[in-house]
Amino acid sequence: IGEIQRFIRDDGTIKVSRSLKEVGNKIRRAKDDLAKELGRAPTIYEVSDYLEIPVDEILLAQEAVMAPTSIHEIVYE
Amino acid sequence: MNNEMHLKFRAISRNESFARVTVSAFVAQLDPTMDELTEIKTAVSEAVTNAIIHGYENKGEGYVYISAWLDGDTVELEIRDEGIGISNIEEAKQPLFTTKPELERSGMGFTIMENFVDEMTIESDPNHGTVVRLKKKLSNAKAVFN
Amino acid sequence: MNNEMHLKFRAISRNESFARVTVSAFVAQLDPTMDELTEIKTAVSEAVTNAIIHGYENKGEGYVYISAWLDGDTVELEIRDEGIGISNIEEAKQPLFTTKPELERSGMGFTIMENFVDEMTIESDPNHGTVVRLKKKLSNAKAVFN
Ligand SMILES: Nc1ncnc2c1ncn2[C@@H]1O[C@H](COP(=O)(O)OP(=O)(O)O)[C@@H](O)[C@H]1O
Ligand SMILES: Nc1ncnc2c1ncn2[C@@H]1O[C@H](COP(=O)(O)OP(=O)(O)O)[C@@H](O)[C@H]1O
Ligand SMILES: [Mg+2]
Ligand SMILES: [Mg+2]
Repeated sequence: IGEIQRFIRDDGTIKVSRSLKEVGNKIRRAKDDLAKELGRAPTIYEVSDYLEIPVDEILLAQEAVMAPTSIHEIVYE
Repeated sequence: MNNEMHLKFRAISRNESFARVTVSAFVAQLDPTMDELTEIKTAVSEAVTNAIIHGYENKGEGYVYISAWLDGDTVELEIRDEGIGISNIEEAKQPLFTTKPELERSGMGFTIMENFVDEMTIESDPNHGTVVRLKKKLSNAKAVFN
Repeated sequence: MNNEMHLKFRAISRNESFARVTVSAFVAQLDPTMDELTEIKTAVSEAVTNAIIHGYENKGEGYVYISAWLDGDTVELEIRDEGIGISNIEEAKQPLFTTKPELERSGMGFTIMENFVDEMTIESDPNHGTVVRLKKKLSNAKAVFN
């Protein structure tokens, strides 16, 4: 367990919010690249395979870069 | 591939994002395209926002309920609140119709939902709440087993 | 920041990933560090896997229930099943103890959970099911508004 914890602690104190935004930008580029390559819209698993990033992370990252409704939240919270 | 989930969360706007991710994580099991996923998320987001700001009048009280079913290549979603309800559904569905112009609402929520899914039905009981049902067939759906 | 969610889903292993993402998206509201989030996801994953393969004996029937509460900088989680239950909880918690060695289970699930959160309690009623409660205080939690 100690070992698992140490391993996980490697990327230590990075905040999720920041890390996900970076992944979000990679996804945007991967989507464009894959669309050209495949001649159609890539599926989420295709993007995941291409970037070698788990689907879990892709889903969270997509959300992190999706801004539209947040204006509403900032104003009304 | 058949699957089913039910979610209940507090009617506060910070949960809009949570609801979007949860629904997309569930629908991701059918391996949709990124665009299909965005359409579903956007439709759900509009329905959840409506529940919070119209159904519960943004008071921060009450719960929003989402159920989702995967059946073959089809996603069915139900977004429900126990808020004030809608007295005239046909009117509410009109593009640009809004009862909250002061919140800079666009009145386009139901129009967006209708455009992003294959079927939308609304059921509402004034003073008891509203249920929005959305159904969408995915273009290329296949079960992903991992 | 106070928040609350309740989730119910079919006890099939494909929902393990769904459960992880849902819990992550909820806890992400407190802007945890990557390793805090990984610890929480891993603990939840172990509990959900246990519910599916031990509680429901991997029959693909039944539901798993997750509830989560955010209270200040603390996350509380409850993972519940209505499966076969655990007759001897102290024994089940021992590192390496497993009743399913044939599934290549490591017997380390409860040990992992205990190490990754601040508090773990298990309640179980043979033939009625099991509840695992996990509690973790985040180091530097603050509400994120997006
Ligand atoms: N869940 C709900 N509870 C009560 N009223 C609702 C609900 N959803 C929609 N409405 C009503 O329908 C109208 C139109 O909704 P919508 O098309 O999303 O536009 P907007 O949200 O911008 O007003 C709202 O202004 C509101 O009066
Ligand atoms: N939800 C549950 N329902 C019934 N039995 C359980 C449950 N969770 C754990 N157990 C029992 O506790 C034992 C230890 O669990 P765990 O530490 O996760 O190890 P493993 O899952 O590798 O067997 C399991 O082998 C099983 O007998
Ligand atoms: Mg609206
Ligand atoms: Mg286990």
